[in-house]
Amino acid sequence: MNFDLTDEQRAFQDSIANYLNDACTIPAVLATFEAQSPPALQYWSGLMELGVGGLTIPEQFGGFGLELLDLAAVVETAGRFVMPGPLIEHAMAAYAISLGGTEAQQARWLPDLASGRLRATVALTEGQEGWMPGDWHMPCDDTLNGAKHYVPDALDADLIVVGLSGGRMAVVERGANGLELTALPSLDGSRRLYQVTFNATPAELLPAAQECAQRICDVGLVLLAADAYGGAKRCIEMSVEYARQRVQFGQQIGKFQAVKHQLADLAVEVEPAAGLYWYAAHAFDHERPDKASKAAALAKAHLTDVYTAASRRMIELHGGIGYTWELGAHLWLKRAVFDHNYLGRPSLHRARYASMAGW
Amino acid sequence: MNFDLTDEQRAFQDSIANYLNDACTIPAVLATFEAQSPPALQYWSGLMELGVGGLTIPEQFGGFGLELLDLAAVVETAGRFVMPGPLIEHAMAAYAISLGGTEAQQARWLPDLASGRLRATVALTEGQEGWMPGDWHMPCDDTLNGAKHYVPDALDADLIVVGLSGGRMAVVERGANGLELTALPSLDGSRRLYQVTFNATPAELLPAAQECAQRICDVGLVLLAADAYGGAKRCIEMSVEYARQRVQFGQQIGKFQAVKHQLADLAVEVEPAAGLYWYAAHAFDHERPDKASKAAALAKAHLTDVYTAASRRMIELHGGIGYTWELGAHLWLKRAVFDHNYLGRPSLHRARYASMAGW
Amino acid sequence: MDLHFSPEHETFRQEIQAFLSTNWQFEKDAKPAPEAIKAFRQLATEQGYLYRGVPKNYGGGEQPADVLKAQIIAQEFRRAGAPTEVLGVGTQMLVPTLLECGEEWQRERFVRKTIEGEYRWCQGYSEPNSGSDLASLRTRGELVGDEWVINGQKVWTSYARDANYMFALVRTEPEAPKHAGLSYLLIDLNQPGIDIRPLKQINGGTEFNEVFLENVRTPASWIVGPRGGGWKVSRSLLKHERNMIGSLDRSDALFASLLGLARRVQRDGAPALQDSAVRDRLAMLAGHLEVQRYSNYIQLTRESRGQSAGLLQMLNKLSQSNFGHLVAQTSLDLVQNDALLTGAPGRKLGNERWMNQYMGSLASSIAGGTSNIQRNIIAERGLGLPRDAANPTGEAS
Amino acid sequence: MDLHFSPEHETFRQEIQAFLSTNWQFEKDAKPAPEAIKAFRQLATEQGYLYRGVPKNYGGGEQPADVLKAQIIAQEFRRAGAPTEVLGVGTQMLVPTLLECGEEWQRERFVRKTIEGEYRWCQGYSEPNSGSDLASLRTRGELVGDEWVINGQKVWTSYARDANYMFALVRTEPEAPKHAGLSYLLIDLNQPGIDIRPLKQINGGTEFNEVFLENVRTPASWIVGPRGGGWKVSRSLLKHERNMIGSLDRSDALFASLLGLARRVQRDGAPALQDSAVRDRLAMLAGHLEVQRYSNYIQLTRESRGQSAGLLQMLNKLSQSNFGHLVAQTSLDLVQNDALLTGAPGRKLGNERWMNQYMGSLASSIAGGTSNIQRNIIAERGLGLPRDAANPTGEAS
Repeated sequence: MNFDLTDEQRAFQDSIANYLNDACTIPAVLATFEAQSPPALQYWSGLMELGVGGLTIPEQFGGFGLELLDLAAVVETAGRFVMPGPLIEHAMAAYAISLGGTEAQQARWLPDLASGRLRATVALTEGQEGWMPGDWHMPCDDTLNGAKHYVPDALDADLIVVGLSGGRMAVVERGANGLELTALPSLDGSRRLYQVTFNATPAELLPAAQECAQRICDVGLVLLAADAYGGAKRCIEMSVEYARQRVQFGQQIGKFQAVKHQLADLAVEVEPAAGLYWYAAHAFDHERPDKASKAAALAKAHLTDVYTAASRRMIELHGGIGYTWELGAHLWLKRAVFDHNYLGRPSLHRARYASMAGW
Repeated sequence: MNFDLTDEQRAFQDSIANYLNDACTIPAVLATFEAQSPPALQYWSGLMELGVGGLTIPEQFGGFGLELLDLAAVVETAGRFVMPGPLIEHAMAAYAISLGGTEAQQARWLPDLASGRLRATVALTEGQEGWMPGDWHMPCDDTLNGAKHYVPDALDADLIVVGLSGGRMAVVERGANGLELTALPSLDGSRRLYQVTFNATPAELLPAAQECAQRICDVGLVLLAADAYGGAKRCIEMSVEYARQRVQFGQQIGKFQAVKHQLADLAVEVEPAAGLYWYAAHAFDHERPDKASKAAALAKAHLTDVYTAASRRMIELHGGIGYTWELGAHLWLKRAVFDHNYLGRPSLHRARYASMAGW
Repeated sequence: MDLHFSPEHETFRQEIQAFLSTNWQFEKDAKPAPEAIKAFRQLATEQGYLYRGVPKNYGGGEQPADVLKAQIIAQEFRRAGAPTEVLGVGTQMLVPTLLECGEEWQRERFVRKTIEGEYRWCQGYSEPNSGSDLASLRTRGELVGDEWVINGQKVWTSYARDANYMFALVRTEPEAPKHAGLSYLLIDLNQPGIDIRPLKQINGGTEFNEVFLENVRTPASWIVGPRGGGWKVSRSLLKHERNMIGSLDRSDALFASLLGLARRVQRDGAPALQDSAVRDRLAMLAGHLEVQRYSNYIQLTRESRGQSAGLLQMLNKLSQSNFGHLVAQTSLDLVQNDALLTGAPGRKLGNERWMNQYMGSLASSIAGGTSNIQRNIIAERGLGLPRDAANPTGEAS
Repeated sequence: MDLHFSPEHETFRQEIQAFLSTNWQFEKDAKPAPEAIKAFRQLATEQGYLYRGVPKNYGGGEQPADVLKAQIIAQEFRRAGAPTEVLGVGTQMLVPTLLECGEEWQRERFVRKTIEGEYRWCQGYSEPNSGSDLASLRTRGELVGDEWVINGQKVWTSYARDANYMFALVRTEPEAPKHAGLSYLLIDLNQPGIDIRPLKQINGGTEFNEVFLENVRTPASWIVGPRGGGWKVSRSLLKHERNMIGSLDRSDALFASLLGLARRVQRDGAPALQDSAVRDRLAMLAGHLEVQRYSNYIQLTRESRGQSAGLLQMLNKLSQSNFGHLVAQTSLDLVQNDALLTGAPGRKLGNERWMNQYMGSLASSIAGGTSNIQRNIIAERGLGLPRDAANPTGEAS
């Protein structure tokens, strides 16, 4: 029985945190909301230098060949800092190529995805909901035609992994013929969304992806859950910090029992819940895929619900200042909303869980 | 615009409260839980002397010919005192005869129901749920055969109004042939439940009841809502009272901000909600039946949910003593559970509301 | 119990309708000239339909208080799309305060021009270190000759950039105890030393501002109430701040939109509204909405009889905030992918408009007394739980 | 990360299984004679499977601490239906306290007989006016000659009627400050002056009692720790009170039953479990259950390495209570008509058994430190929010 992050995983989290602590400050993230061009790049190189890009990519293709849990622990840390950029989607795309590509495709793309020289994202839903493989309807022909919505950081992506009918997946490269990107006004300005239109666009099918399409989605669900856990935990820390400093009515507001209890109630929701994403990540590598899917659905549903509650409570607790743009508390709220509804709302995944549980 | 109880209604509530304040103390209600024989009688005569039995019975049959709201206001007060006995079911039965009976049947039974000389109850469900007219399946033959469950205070009843297939209703008199009562162990010992078996039991059909069966159920829903409001309001008062008296850690526990906020949160749920049952009662007499049914369903669902929450909070707030039998806080909890599930759980009535609202 | 209006009030409604059909003939979407609006307001005021609580000699409609007539006027004016009273803290807060606590010359000088919209006010109460705890305000005013010289910083000042005047709580008696040291001053914003900076909100809006005051001057006589009496003067406003009808209208509209959303959005190949979990949730919200409606009716009834609505009144704001939070939670589940978006200039707003409500519902539990302060007030003043110096109610203890 | 047990531990499991199959051959429903149980316990203790924290010379199993082995033992003994350690405050609270704070002669005198079940203890802490606030206890003990003479009243004393001894907090130093005036005394209940009255609970049960003490006597030496040191001695128990494994088992069983209920009960002509609102609700509960499970695993992992589980440990009780409340709410919706019933002697218990959980879930947020006290502890000791004398944590401040 050993259910905890390893010392190595924690040390790696610390080194990521050290980097982000300097590079990914609140003003820096706020600036990405206002920037004209996509904001991901500035953190990208730093993280890639630390080796994040290749964590779960097989060693023969330049990665570290580690497990999803190793990556999820990093995403937790990135979530603490509401780090901009398509870390999660990049990982999903890399898994799609690792699990679904030919050896030639793997050799062609994975080393550059590992080093971060190439950036990737995923294009899944075509309108309302429709995130899971069974919902993809874009025809799988020699070239692609149609549109995908809510594609994160597409402008910045060298590769876009596209979900196709029957749960197939194909890779489209930057600048491909007939590929058109339209920026969408994104609530979470640190994860910019695009509508991606394909017009007789050349694409390369990942031949084995059909069998593992759900697993690639599960990667996304687990990593969103990890991001949510990191973010929610940080919301508590920032709230505690503020409650210790802010004085009203002659005392720190953290002395008021109402504030204490609101934070205790939050702690009881957030703090023990790390294991949900740990287990889901662990199960991805060590359990039957159906069991892993079930755990991923539950982790995503539960933790992203917790995150929205935590970020709302944090803003309320800050009072008027919490409602200001400058303070940046809203960064966590907006990320929480992203994590909550990207790849499907929690109630959808609870319904999936119920079915997978055989209810 | 006049949306409030009248001075007369309030004065009548006060006189009921005065009576119950002496007669219906916590020890007295506790005693009904432990009594071998049914407990209703002791409050019955007092309430009948005050005229409660005839409030909504037409004047030509010895009643006051008032509206459902007048009765509901009384039931609110009875709910404050967790008054034992089948007040609500007696009213439903009287409405069934008023609205569904022939003139001869009305003349035969209503005057005695008004004076309280006769006591009545209703037998509706035949097993799980099944409270509403569409769910009644007992065949409507010359004599009745079958069983009804969860019939309140049946042992004490001179008349039992029975729901039959097609939403028909019939009256069975005390001691009728083949009528058999089996006491059920009732959670709310002040509202004793029976299984009632009919074996070729003579019954008298109420010929016009079929058209108004839902209205008779609506009477029950509105009165349960009123009982719940009265009970919930009393839970707050008792909690406030206790919080002002109980000293821990050198101060009244009502000084602790956590206790204050728990009670404020309860007040915001309970206090403004009276209008739900007022309007539903008012609509019964002044609006189209479908509109009244909708209001009754919502009032029952909302207020009985509020009541369970309030009674649970009250017990928690009292600490260990709240969990003792002697204190009697559980009387409100158990009544809240009765109000919550008798005639159907809130989620059932919310689903009915949604359908009636045309959603 | 009667949910209808009396014959007298129905006659009044017809009178209003006749007035409106004669005097306000613009289409719903028309944009009448400012002069037309001003002239209409003046006429409606002379008829006693607007500014009913303001005496004629200060330019008001001067009518006996009648909450039901007020409601009828609000309903009919809204239905006709006619201009109502100028909104804002000037008409809603300053004017009642001047009528109650001001000197005659102050009323003559400020009331008419405020209700006609010439003087536009902002409120200078909150400061960076005094959010809930107004008694700790630090902006100082010193009487130098016949002028107050004011230095300090105000914050959360709504619409300050549109205002030309401010009413403010200023510490003029630094030696006095916390509440007793504040005075209620009127300040002309059109002078050097005033620096107004917009505060960007989490939803991108900028209704709020910081106002920096550096050696700002105002005449010695522009004080409402006595020196050191500002706290009490500012509290006299509380009873004028409510607008229940408006808030119920907003809840009704919010719920209707949410229902529309649930009809539009698909879930498992059918409208989400057919899903039993969604139906249950919406019916639960309908319960809360009807509670607000009837509580509102009860309050109207009691106030129209000159009775106090007591505890119910104290619960309105928290009820309203709670409802907003429940709606926010529900809408996030319903809007699905559009929750990832926000409004953008020039783009047609779809379901992502709900994200404004999602964020705005947070503001409602912060602004105008946080929910925690509301709970203290309800518990102590409403339920009679023992007061505690450590449980602030935003009130002098 | 490895959710399996190490080879060493799996070997240990096989050893236990072999021991059990040899030494406990009763069927699940058999009712073995008390002597057989006693003999089995003795054997299991000698093998080091029971009372592992108690030295051999006091009759214990004396083994190095290993939470994983402890869990394996608990699992296998439960699976075989074999007797585990005697439950109750004697073995779970008094014995560890004596081992930590008692004198040698006290350990020799009391430990063996307690773990063998001959001495059955009850706990005398709470009093009518001291529920959460133990420091205000009033039961007095006076040293008269070589005996303590004790007068007062204890309450919420579980199973006092089955006990022959009590350990109690008694005020022996009336002049000392609140916490410093209490001593930890051992009392023989078999003497005049002891009056035990059952307290009936809201669910009809009577596990709790009031214990009245009138000139009750106990030897001067039956004090654990120094005079006035009783508070500290009683707190030393806290670390022994936990039994996470048991609580997770209970949550698992509770959820499985609830799921069974949802399968059995019909809603709209189909099992309630097919209703989307019910599915959503149960999946939400499943989330909470899995959170408890993994939090438990994390704590086991850290403790097995000698690390502290920190904040997580403080959250267990509140998590557990919250889960119980959510289950109660859900079950009330599911049991439908049977919620109107309660268990009755001689009647087969159906779905109305859920009403016991419905009521019992309230007890869990009261007993052993109310949820409000838990929140204070979490906020102050767990999150590091500033302490406040007015925010009690059940701890000396």
